[in-house]
Amino acid sequence: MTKQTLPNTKPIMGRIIKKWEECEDTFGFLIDIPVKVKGAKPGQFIMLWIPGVDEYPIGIADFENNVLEIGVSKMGVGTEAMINKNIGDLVGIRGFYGKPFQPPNKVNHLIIGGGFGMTPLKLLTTYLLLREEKEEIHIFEGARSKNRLMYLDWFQNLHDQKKLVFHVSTDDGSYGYKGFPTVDLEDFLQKSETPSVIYAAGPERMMKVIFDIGKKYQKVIDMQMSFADRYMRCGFGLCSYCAVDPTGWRICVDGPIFNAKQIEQIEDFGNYRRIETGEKQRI
Amino acid sequence: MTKQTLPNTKPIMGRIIKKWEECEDTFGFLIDIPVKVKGAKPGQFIMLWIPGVDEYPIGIADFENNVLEIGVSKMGVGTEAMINKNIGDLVGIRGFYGKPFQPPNKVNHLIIGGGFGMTPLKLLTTYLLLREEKEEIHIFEGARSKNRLMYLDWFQNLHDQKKLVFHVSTDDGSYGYKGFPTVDLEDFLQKSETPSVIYAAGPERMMKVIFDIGKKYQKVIDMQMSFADRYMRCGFGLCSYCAVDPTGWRICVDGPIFNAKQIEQIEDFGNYRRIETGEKQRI
Amino acid sequence: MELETTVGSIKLRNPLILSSGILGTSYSTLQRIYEAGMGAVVTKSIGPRARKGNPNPSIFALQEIKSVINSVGLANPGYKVFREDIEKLIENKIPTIASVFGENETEFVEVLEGLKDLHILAFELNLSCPNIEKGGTQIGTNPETVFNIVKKIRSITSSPIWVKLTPNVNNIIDIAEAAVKGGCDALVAINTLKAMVIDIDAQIPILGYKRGGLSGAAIKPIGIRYVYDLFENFGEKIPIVGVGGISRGEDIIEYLLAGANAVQIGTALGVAYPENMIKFFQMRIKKYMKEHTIEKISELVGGAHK
Amino acid sequence: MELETTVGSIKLRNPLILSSGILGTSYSTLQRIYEAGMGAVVTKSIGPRARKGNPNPSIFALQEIKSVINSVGLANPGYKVFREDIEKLIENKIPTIASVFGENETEFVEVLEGLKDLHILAFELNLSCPNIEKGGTQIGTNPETVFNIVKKIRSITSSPIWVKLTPNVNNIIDIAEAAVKGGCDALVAINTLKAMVIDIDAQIPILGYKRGGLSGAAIKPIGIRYVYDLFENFGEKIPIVGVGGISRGEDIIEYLLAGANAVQIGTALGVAYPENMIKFFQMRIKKYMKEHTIEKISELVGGAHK
Ligand SMILES: Cc1cc2nc3c(=O)[nH]c(=O)nc-3n(C[C@H](O)[C@H](O)[C@H](O)COP(=O)(O)OP(=O)(O)OC[C@H]3O[C@@H](n4cnc5c(N)ncnc54)[C@H](O)[C@@H]3O)c2cc1C
Ligand SMILES: Cc1cc2nc3c(=O)[nH]c(=O)nc-3n(C[C@H](O)[C@H](O)[C@H](O)COP(=O)(O)OP(=O)(O)OC[C@H]3O[C@@H](n4cnc5c(N)ncnc54)[C@H](O)[C@@H]3O)c2cc1C
Ligand SMILES: Cc1cc2nc3c(=O)[nH]c(=O)nc-3n(C[C@H](O)[C@H](O)[C@H](O)COP(=O)(O)O)c2cc1C
Ligand SMILES: Cc1cc2nc3c(=O)[nH]c(=O)nc-3n(C[C@H](O)[C@H](O)[C@H](O)COP(=O)(O)O)c2cc1C
Ligand code: FES
Ligand code: FES
Repeated sequence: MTKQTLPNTKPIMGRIIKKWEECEDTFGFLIDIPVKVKGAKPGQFIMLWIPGVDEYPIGIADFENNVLEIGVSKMGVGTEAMINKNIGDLVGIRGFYGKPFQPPNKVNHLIIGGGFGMTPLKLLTTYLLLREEKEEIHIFEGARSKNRLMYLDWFQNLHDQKKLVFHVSTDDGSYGYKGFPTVDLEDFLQKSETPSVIYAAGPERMMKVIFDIGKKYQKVIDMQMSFADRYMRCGFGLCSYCAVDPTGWRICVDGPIFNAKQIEQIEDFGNYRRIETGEKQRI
Repeated sequence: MTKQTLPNTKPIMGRIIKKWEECEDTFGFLIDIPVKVKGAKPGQFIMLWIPGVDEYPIGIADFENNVLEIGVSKMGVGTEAMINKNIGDLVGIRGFYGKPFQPPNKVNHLIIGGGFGMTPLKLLTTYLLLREEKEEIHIFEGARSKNRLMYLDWFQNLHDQKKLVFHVSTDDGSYGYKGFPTVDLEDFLQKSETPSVIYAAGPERMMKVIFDIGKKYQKVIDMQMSFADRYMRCGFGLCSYCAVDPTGWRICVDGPIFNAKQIEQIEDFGNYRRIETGEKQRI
Repeated sequence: MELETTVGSIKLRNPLILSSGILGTSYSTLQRIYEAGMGAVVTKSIGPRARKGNPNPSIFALQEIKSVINSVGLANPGYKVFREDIEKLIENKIPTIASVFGENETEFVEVLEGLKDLHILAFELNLSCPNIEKGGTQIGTNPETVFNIVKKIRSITSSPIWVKLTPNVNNIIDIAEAAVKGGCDALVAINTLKAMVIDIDAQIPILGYKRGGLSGAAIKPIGIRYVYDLFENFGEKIPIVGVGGISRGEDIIEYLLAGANAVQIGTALGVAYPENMIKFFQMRIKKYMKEHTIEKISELVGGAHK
Repeated sequence: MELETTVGSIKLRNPLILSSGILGTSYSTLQRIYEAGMGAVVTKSIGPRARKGNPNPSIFALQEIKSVINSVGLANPGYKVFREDIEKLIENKIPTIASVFGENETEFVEVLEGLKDLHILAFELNLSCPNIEKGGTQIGTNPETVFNIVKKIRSITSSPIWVKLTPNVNNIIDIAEAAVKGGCDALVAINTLKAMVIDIDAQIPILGYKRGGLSGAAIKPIGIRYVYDLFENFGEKIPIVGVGGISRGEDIIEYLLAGANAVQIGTALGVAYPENMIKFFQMRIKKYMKEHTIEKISELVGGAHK
C-alpha cells in the first residue's frame, strides 16, 4: 500500500545528436538518452543539467524511442550554456516530471502560446493529431516579430496540409496578423459555436489575459495552462520552491498543467512567483 | 548483468503455531510467516533468531504455504531458548539459504542420517515421494536409543505403506537393528545392484564414515551430504566463518549440500571446523 | 486507541511532524501538509537575511537506495519576510515549529529576537546543516558553541527550544549534553549525512555545490542508532524527536521504540501524493497498536530498551 | 588499456581490493577471491588474541537499501593463529594486506611485532571499528592517538602502512592529517557508519550487540564524499583507497574520479557468486575506459576535481 517511491533518479547523461536554430535566441536539440525511458506526455518536463553550470526545467517538444526533442530559449547563463553546446556533448536529464495536458474528446482544441511555451504545445499538437477523433485544432502563436516565432515552419506545414488552422500573429506585423494572439483568440471565440478547450503556455501575464478572455465564454468548457514561470529545484515535489499560494500546490508535480477550476484557486496566478530564496516576487 | 543483489532480508518475525516433542531433547515447530516466501528446497536452511538470545542455522523439515516446519535439538543456550518457546511466541527467520540436494533420476535413493540431520532428510523424502519416477527410497536412520529417533512414526508409516524402506538402528538396540546405521547401509550396498545416490546428514564424523564406505562401491554414483557442523554468522556468504579449506567454499551458500566430487576436495571434511573466533578446531 | 503524543510540554495530535526543508518554504505547503494529517510542521530553516542558497542541481534522488541528496544551502527569504508566512500559519491554527539558523550566535539571536513574539509551538535550532560554508555542522560539532547558543536563546524566549543535531560527529552525546545543559526542551536527531555523488560521464560532482547531505531510507539505521543512544543516555530527562529515513509506518514505530516521543518526516513526503503517504503512515501505526494492544503512543516510547 | 594501478610504492594488477572483514577469516576464501580477479585482498582485522566477537545476529541484510548491518565485533583468532593463514597466502603469491587492530597502542605494537617479519603487501591499521567497547572508533576519532599509533608502528616496520578511517567523526581531515604526519603510506576510507535496526514486533534491536555498522550501497555517497574531501586536501601527497558501498563497476569509477588510487569492496562480494561480480566489475571498467579512451587507471584518479 505504501508503495509510493521516489519517482525519479539522478540525472541520466544524454548526448546531443542534433542542434538547430529554431528561431532567434532559441535552439532545438535532439538528445539521445542511453537508457529505456517511458514516453513523455504533452506538458511534462525534464530537469536539464548542464554539467558545471546549472540545472533547470525544460519542456518536452517531442519524443521517439530514446530520443528527446527540446527547445531552449536564451534567458541567462544556464540556457546560454545549453545553446553553446554542440553535437556530441553530454547533458543530464531527469524526468519526466509533472502532470500533462488532458484533452477531452469532442471539442475544439484551441492552443495558444508564445516563446518557449510552444514546446509543450508542439507535443500536444502531435498528440492530438494522432487521435482518431476529427476535432478542429487551432493554433494561436504570437511573438514580437517573425524571427521569434517558434516552430513556424512546422505549424505552417500542418496548416497547409489542412490538418489544423494556424493563426499566427506578431507584435510588429512582420508575419501573420499584427497584434497579440489573444486578440486572434477572442475573434475566433466570438465566431465559433463549438465547445472548446483552451490550452495555453507562455508568459504568465499573457496566460492571465487568456484566462480572463476564456471565462467570458460559456463554450470554453475548460482551460489548461502550463505554469512555466516558477523557479524549481527538485522537480519532484520535495522542496516547495515552486509552490503557489494559497493552495500549496507544487508546479512540478501538482502541475505544471492546471485546469480552469484549479487556476481559479491559485491567487498567485499572474501575480506572484517565488525566487531562489523562496521570497515572493511580483510577476 | 550485474543484477546480483543481496539474497535476503532482515529477520521476518514468524509465530509459533504448533510445538511437539519429536523425540528426546528435540522439538518440532510449525511457524507461521506473515509474508509471502518462496518455497524451500530440501537441504536449505534458515537463520532462526530467538530475540534477545541468539541466531543460528536450522534446516527445513517441511513447508506449506507460509507455514514452516522445523526440528530443533537441544545443544546449548540458543536451542534451549527455542525449545522453551510456546505457541504464540515470535521468532525471527531469514532465508531460505544454501544449495539444496539435487537428486538425479533412475537411481536408488539411499538417505542416511541421525539427530537433527533428519530434518532436511525429511523434506528430501517428501520431495522424492512427490516425483513421478518409481525409484527405491531407503532411509537409514540411527540414534543412541529409540527415544532419540527423529520422525520415527513418520518414516515408519511410510515404510508400512510400502512407499519406502525404513532401515532403523539404535546403538543400544532399543529399536531396529543394534548398531550404527552405516553398517546397515554397507549391508545394503553389498546386496544391491542398482546405481544409487547416498544422501547424508548428521554428525560430520559419521558422514566421513559414510563417505569412505560409499567410495568403495562403483554403483554409488554420487554422494550428497549436508554440512551442518559449521558455525555461521551471516548465512549468505559474506563473513566466511563457515568456510572450509582449502577450497574457500562457504557452507552457507556454496553448501550446505556438497556432492562427492566436491567433498573429495574439502580437506577439512571430518577433520576441522571453525569456531566463533575463526580459529580451526578438530572435529 | 489514541495517536496523541507529547514532546515536553507540547501536545501533538499525532507523532508525525513535517521536517525542516521539505515543503516548508511557504505557509501554503505547510498548511496543506498539516491538514493532510500531520501532528505539526517545521518551517524551512530561516536565517537573518535572504539567502539564494546553492546553485542547481541542488536536490536529486538516488532511487537505488530510496534516498535523496541535497545542497539547498539554506536558501530562505530571511525572517523579516518569512514572518508573514508564520503569522498566517498561526492565524490558521497550524501547530508550527520555526526552524532557525545562523552562522554564529549573534545571527541566531537576531532571528530569535525577530520572531519571539509569535505564538510559535517551538523554535528548532538548526545546528547541523552540512551544506553551508560557515555555521552549519561546524557550529553543531562543538559542544561549547552549542551550549552558548542554546543558553543565550533560552534567555531570550520562553517558547520551547528544540535543538537539531548532526550525525556528522565523533560523539553525539557530548553535543546533546551541551544542548541540554544550555536549557533546550527537546533534541531532534538527525540531520543529513555528509555525502556526494559524482557523475562518471560528466566526471564532476552532480550537485552545484558539489557536496551535499544524504536523507531518505539509507540513513534510517543511522538515525535509529542515534535516537537509541540519546534515549539510553538521557532517558526521560529530555524528549527526543526522531528524524531520518522514515518511509513507512513501520519506521515510525521503530523510532518510537528507539526512544523518540515524536518523529519528523522529510524525504518521504517529497512525492506526488504526500496526502496518501500520511494516510498510510497513520493506518500502519493504528494497525500495529491494535495488534499489540497498545492504547497510547507513550507506551511505545523507548520500548526497545530492555 | 591497462587496469594496473599503484598505491604508493605498491603495484596492483587492478584497483579492486577485497575489504577487511568480508570473506577474510581464512586463507582459502581470500585466495579464492583473489583468484577470481581482485588486485589484492585484506584479511579480517587481527588482534593480539582470540576474540569471540559479538553474539548473533551479527550480520544481516537491509535489502531495501541494498545494505548490510553488522556487529561482528572483530571476532578473530589472534595473530599467533592467523599467522599461518597469512603465510599460506604469501606462499601462494597472493598480494595480502593484513588488517590489524588493537584496543590501544600497546596492542597494536604487539600484533605488528608478531607479524612484521612476513612479506606482507601492507599493514592496514583498523582505527575505525564501531562494534567494540574499547578501541574501535574511540581510537580513530582522536588525532593525537592516531598520530602516536601510526608513528610507533612506522618505527617498527618498513612495510607500507595504510590507515583505515572512520566516517563517524567531526572532521576526517584532522584524523587523516595525524595519520599522514605519523608516517602512513595510504589512507583507506571509509569504515562502516554507526547504525542500528530495531524489530518492531520483538521490540528490541536485532543485532546481538544491539549496535552495528552500516555498509553497502547506502553508504556510497558518504564514502565518495570523504574520498573527495581527502583528495582535495592532500592531493598527490598521499594515496587514497576508497571503500564503501561499491556494488557496480560504475561505483568503482566514481571512487577513482573522487580521488582513490584503488578501491576496496566488501558487502557486494557477500553473494552466492562473488566470482561473477568481480568479472562484472572488470568488464564495466574496461567498457568505460574504452568509451572514454582512457589508457590507464591513473588518468581517472581525482578526475572529478576540476
Ligand atoms: C515547467 C517549466 C517548463 C519550462 N520549459 C522550458 C522550455 O521548454 N524551454 C525553455 O527555454 N525554457 C523553459 N522553461 C524556463 C527555463 O527553465 C528558464 O528559462 C531557465 O531556467 C533560465 O535559466 P538561465 O540560467 O538561463 O536564466 P537565469 O538568468 O538564471 O534566469 C532567467 C529566468 O529563469 C528563471 N529560472 C532560473 N532558474 C530556474 C529554475 N531552476 N527553475 C525555473 N526557473 C528558473 C529565473 O527565475 C528567471 O526568471 C521552463 C520552465 C518551467 C518551470
Ligand atoms: C546448515 C545447518 C543446518 C542445521 N540444522 C539444524 C536443525 O535442523 N536442527 C537443529 O537442531 N540444529 C541444526 N543445526 C545446528 C544448530 O545450528 C546448532 O545446534 C545451534 O546453533 C546450537 O546453538 P546453541 O546456542 O544451542 O548451542 P551452543 O552451546 O552455542 O553450541 C553448541 C554447538 O552448536 C554450534 N553453534 C552455535 N552457534 C552456531 C551457529 N550460529 N551456527 C552454527 N553452529 C553453531 C557450536 O559451535 C557448538 O558446536 C544446523 C546447523 C547448520 C550449520
Ligand atoms: C531538500 C532538503 C532540505 C533540507 N533543509 C533543511 C533545513 O533547512 N533545515 C534543517 O534543519 N534540515 C533540513 N533538511 C534535513 C531534514 O529536515 C531531515 O533532517 C533529513 O532530511 C532527514 O530526514 P528524512 O530522511 O526524513 O528526509 C533538509 C533535507 C532535505 C532533503
Ligand atoms: C561483516 C563485516 C565485517 C567487517 N569487518 C571489518 C574488519 O574486521 N575490519 C575493518 O577494517 N573493516 C571491517 N568491515 C568494514 C569493511 O571493510 C568496509 O570498510 C565497509 O563494509 C564498507 O565497505 P562495503 O560497503 O563495500 O562493505 C566489515 C564490514 C562488514 C560488512
Ligand atoms: S521544484 Fe521542488 S517542489 Fe517543485
Ligand atoms: S555464514 Fe557467513 S559466509 Fe557463511
